[in-house]
Amino acid sequence: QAEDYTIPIIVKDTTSFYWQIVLAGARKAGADLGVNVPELGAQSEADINGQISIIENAVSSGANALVIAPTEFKALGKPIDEAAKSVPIIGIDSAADSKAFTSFLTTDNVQGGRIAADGLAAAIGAANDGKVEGDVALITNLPGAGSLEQRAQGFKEQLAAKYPGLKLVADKVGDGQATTALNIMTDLLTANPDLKGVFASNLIAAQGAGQAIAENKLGEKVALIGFDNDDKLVGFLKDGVIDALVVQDPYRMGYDGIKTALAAVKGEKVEPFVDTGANLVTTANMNEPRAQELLYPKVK
Amino acid sequence: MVGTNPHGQAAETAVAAASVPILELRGLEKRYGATHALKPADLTFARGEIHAIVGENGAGKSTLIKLLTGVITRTSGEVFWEGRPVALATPHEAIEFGINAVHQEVVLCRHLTVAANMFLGDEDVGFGLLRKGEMTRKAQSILDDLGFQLPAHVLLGDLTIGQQQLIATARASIRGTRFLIFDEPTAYLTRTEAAQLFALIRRLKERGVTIVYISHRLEEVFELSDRVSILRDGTLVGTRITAETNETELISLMINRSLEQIYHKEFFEAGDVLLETKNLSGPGFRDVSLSVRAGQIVGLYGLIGAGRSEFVLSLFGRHHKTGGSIFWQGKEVDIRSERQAMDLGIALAPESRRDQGLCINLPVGFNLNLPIFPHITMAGLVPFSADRQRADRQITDLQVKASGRGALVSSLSGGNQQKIVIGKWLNHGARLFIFDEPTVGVDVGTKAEIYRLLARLLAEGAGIILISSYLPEVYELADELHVFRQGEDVARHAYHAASHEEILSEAIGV
Amino acid sequence: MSTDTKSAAVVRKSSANWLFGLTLLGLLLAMCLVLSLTTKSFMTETNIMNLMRQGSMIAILAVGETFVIITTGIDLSVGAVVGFCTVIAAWLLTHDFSIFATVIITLGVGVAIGMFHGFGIVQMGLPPFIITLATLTSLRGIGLLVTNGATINIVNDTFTEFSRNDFVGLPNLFWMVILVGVPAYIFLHHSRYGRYVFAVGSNMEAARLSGVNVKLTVYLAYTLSSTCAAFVGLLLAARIGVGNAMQADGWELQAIASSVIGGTSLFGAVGSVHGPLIGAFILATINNGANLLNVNSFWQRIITGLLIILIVYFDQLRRRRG
Amino acid sequence: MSTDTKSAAVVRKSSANWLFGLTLLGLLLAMCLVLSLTTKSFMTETNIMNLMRQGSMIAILAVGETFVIITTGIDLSVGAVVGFCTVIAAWLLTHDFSIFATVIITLGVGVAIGMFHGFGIVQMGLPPFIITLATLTSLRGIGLLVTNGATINIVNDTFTEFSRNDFVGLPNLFWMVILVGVPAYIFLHHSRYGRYVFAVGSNMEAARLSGVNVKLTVYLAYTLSSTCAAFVGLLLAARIGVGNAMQADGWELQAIASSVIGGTSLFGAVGSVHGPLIGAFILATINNGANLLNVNSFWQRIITGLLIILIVYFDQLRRRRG
Ligand SMILES: Nc1ncnc2c1ncn2[C@@H]1O[C@H](COP(=O)(O)OP(=O)(O)OP(=O)(O)O)[C@@H](O)[C@H]1O
Ligand SMILES: Nc1ncnc2c1ncn2[C@@H]1O[C@H](COP(=O)(O)OP(=O)(O)OP(=O)(O)O)[C@@H](O)[C@H]1O
Ligand SMILES: [Mg+2]
Ligand SMILES: [Mg+2]
Repeated sequence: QAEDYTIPIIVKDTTSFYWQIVLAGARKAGADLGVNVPELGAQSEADINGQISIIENAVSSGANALVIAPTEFKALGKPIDEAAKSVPIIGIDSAADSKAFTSFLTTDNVQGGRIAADGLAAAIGAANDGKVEGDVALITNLPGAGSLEQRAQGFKEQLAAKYPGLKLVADKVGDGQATTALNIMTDLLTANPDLKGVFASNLIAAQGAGQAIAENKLGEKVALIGFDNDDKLVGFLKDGVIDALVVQDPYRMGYDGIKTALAAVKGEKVEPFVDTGANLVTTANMNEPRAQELLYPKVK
Repeated sequence: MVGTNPHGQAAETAVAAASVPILELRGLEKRYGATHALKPADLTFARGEIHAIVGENGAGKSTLIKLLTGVITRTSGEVFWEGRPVALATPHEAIEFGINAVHQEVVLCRHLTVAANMFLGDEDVGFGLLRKGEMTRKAQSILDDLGFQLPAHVLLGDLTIGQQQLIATARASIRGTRFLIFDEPTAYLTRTEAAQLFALIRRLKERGVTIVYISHRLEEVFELSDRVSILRDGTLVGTRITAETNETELISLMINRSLEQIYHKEFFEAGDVLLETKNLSGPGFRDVSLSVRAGQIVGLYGLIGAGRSEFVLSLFGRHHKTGGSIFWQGKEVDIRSERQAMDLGIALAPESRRDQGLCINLPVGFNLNLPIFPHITMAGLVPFSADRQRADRQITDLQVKASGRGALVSSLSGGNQQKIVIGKWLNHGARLFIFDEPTVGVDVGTKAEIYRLLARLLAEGAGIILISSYLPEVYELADELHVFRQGEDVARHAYHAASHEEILSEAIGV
Repeated sequence: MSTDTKSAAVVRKSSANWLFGLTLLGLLLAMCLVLSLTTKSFMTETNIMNLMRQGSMIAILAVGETFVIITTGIDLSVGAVVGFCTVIAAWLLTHDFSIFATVIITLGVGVAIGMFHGFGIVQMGLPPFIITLATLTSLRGIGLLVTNGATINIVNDTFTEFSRNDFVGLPNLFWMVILVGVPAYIFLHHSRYGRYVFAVGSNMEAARLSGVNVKLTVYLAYTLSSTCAAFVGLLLAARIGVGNAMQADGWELQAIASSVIGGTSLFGAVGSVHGPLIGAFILATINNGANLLNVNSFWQRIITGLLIILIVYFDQLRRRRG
Repeated sequence: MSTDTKSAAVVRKSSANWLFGLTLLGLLLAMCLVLSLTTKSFMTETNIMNLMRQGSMIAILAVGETFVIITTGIDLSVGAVVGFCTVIAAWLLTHDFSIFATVIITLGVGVAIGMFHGFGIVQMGLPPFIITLATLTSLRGIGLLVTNGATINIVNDTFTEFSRNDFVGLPNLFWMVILVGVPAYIFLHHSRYGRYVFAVGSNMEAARLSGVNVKLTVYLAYTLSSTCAAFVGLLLAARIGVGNAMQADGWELQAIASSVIGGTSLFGAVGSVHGPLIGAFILATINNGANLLNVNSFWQRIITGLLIILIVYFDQLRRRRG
């Protein structure tokens, strides 16, 4: 009987909307499949030690399998190896330095960064009669968080490789606050009157940056690419403040994570690697059904 | 009301207002945990009298005052204000009746101006705003009226402790319009300041204010009071009409034995010179040359602020000298730290026990042993037994009234705290002892003990520098008396070589 | 002491105070001067307006915090209260409360939190550090619970535009600083309870013996602090257009730093309203300038730390000398 | 007073102290009992080992912090020092320093930071709150600069395995608590300088006039605190296998809370070594238990805040009564 199974899902940070969508997917899977799904997570994406402790607790509390979004590639490797000695481990969202995963359902954040660069280039081109050149900037919400580093890396690599006309004039790192991102954005606009585009690499940073652009009514002039989505950002997307969002499929990660874990517990054969993909949702394509599904996940 | 009153008869007969005592205590009692600070006491205060209260340290005087001003709540008993029972649960309530006190330790706000302190809790307000200028003017005129030459607009913290005490007095006198209590007000006052205070007290009495006056200086009691009550060990042992009693009777009531002689003085052969200063200057004093020999007491007299404390703090390495030289047993030394002074063999019991002398939220034993931890440390650790033995011995020797060496210093009465300040240096094995105002707030019995202690130190070959603003003390004890005025050593006298008047005029500089 | 020397001392004292205010203001102006020489964009109207917006929320928090610090207390919860109040405001607005009702209820929540702190300190005898630390933790939890870890989008445009708009040439947010600062100044420096705040910080026992209602004063200081924080929560909700319990993380430390830079003493009984305001704008200018000069974000942290040390050090020196 | 009643009083006093230690320990044990009754998994060997690992780092920080708090100071930088030292350790190990050299140099960095705090407080006269707040900000900046905002991987397996392994049935991390706790206990309660820490916290001037080297004592307290933090940085680097400057965010507040729960007074001169250790494990047990009981992480925050209030409140009561 599936009811007897406990499969905790461990996310990076319970206090963000993105991870709440993952948890919602997992919750739904738990209800559909009759699995008990404790929802666990650290206090911040940068809290590596917190996540390690949670893994330890989850294993010792007698879980049948773990679904985990490792907060840092290298650091979580050993603890996952350790945990895998007791239970099957399903990785979601990000990778970790471990070969012990039974299955992997991840978005490649580096790839997400590349997609953002493409989206930014397209938006700048569209606004400047096809000329893809000018000053661009990157706003990272918080230093020291693995997935944000990877997005920045992909973004910068893609700019260098494909868009020589786009010059990265500022690479700013905030302190996790929307207000800081907002202040950084207003100052960037002041210091670089010719700024053509900005990539704000997560939800909170995009909220702040979007607000600055809306405040200064620069939606036409400055292209903004966000990462992940919530009502606020979708509103910005509709209003043309944000040109595109890089959207992952967190709901599916949560849902399929639990589903795969249950299959692994039952000894069924599971796919070792699934790319859940990152998609660029723009003002133009946002009304397509797939985009709608991604933009309005069934959280509650 | 009358029905609930066990002494109802007294209340009923006391209809004629004038004959009703302004304040009456019936069975008033206070316990602090196991300490019975005040045993049930019955006492009446008549309108317009000056009522002195005397007693040993820890007898319960301050406790009584705190009960009357609503600072602490009583354990049992009743208080009648003009014949009616009152709760006196908060300071505010006491102030409403016109009861106020100048407490033993100065309790004012250093960060506020003199005027703000005087009107604290009773500010002048117009349209919801403070009338600062108005209050400063009023405060100034009150101070001028009282004859205190003090500015009303400066920050209180900029005044000396004696001046602060006067401000506290002025403040109390505008609130304690009916009943005013002074708890050892002269402890920090110069003679002129004390004279100002006495003039004020007499004026208030003429205005019909009832005054309670607490002091360890019996001559003040005889100079001022109409009646005097004696407390011993928390028990009220009696009330006397001042004119009908004498010092001997009061002392025997206070300490339950007679004391032939307070100023215990023994003469010793002057030994070698321990310490000598030549033209020593430093912050607060200039050009001081004096020497201390073994077996001798060198007294330093002067008004408060004359620079004596600053001088000895420089000897002890707290401040650095700016000129001149210090010789220790003949060798020139440059004392740069307290530890260095201690290692030479100097001990200093500083003047302010609260600010300089004690760690009051730590135990008695800890305080007693603090200076000697380096002596009793073995392999970096302090052995428990040595710690305990030394503390217990000191407590017994000095008869410190405390529940044990683990009791916090803050739970001791003022005088017992002073014993700790002195006691912590006795184990240290110093050769030169500097006592700065050692008997402030100390009762007569203990004073006599302290003077005996000085003699014992001299007998063991030590030398002593004794600072006092209380002339009889240095006059009777010092083998050599130096008079300080405004940072300078203006005169030097051998034992009893000059009269009180001469010394005073040298100190004041007229 | 003659009356002449007495009044001379007064003049010296008050002019020294005035000078101190000036010197901090001087520092702020000097920073502005340097920035307008080194960057083209600093002295533009938009940037000055931005700067005013950026400094204003911490400035209001710093004023509230100052009341508490003057009583020798500390309020670590202000950042959490801000975050929590963005959630409350967003929740109310999305549940069709009017803006007026939202403002009143949110401020009421601030008052309640402050009263709770007062209760903890006065009635339960807890150290301010602990009770406000506990509230910090709990409030973030409650806020997260309300939003289920997400953000609440505020769709009321009248509300969200407030933080963006100007009035008579100054940003609305800056007007809010004035709206809070002027009554706060009058309260602290010219009212009876303002004076009691100092008295309690200087010597609680003396204040009590003088008949000052010490408990009420403590309640008042914490309530003012929390209410300022709730007010900032409203402003922040309007500015970022969302309610999110994790916002304003660490703002308590920025508020305390502003207050101390502005001359408030953590030992109590010393402080003003204008000092913390200037302190907050000094911090905002450091960040704004660093952004305009495109200083690496990591260097910004290092420089901020060093400048805090320097400013407070020189302030100490000046005060010791003065 | 006779000698008998005196020694009785002494016994009573010290047994009361002992009882206080016991009562906290009692609370911890009671929590464990409840958890072992309500969950199957609490009283398992793995879980107890986990619990020991999870509490140990904050426990060590709390001990260091306690020295500082007893001198009436505060050290807000410990979390940042931990994060910074993970970076230092990782950098050294990836630049082929031996483990021994890495440990020594990292601890040396801790000593240097503590000395800097001492310098700021003693020589520059800055409030501890401010200087350690400034270091907090700057150290995070420097750490980020070193790593360029990223993480440094530690490839040395001997090093990273240390935090995971056990010794004689107890986790190595817990042994480290003992390694720090025992000397700290002896130092604070039985050595001369330990007593000076109390004396300075009670009355700096009185301590000075009693021959205590106050400056040295202050330097010592802050140096011990930073060194404990650097040591925790090493342990954390080993545990997470990377160096990352943003780690241990907010741990200073947890350390202070542990210390206060363990009976340390923020007004100085009151504190112990065993109290904060128990305090840290109480906090760890709250989190562990909440995880095992599958309490929502938002509720966890709320409960933690409330429990802190309750524990400190009852401690106050007990002390006032005792
Ligand atoms: N807060 C307290 N806690 C416990 N005991 C106290 C406290 N305050 C005073 N006591 C005790 O009450 C007794 C009376 O103290 P009180 O201060 O009234 O003495 P006093 O007569 O004013 O002495 P002194 O002349 O030294 O000022 C003393 O034994 C003292 O130790
Ligand atoms: N709190 C203070 N603020 C400013 N000046 C002070 C203060 N205390 C003392 N002084 C100044 O220092 C000098 C010496 O004072 P000091 O206290 O040494 O005098 P003293 O002779 O020791 O008096 P006593 O010991 O009787 O108080 C005086 O000029 C005095 O005005
Ligand atoms: Mg007394
Ligand atoms: Mg003196």
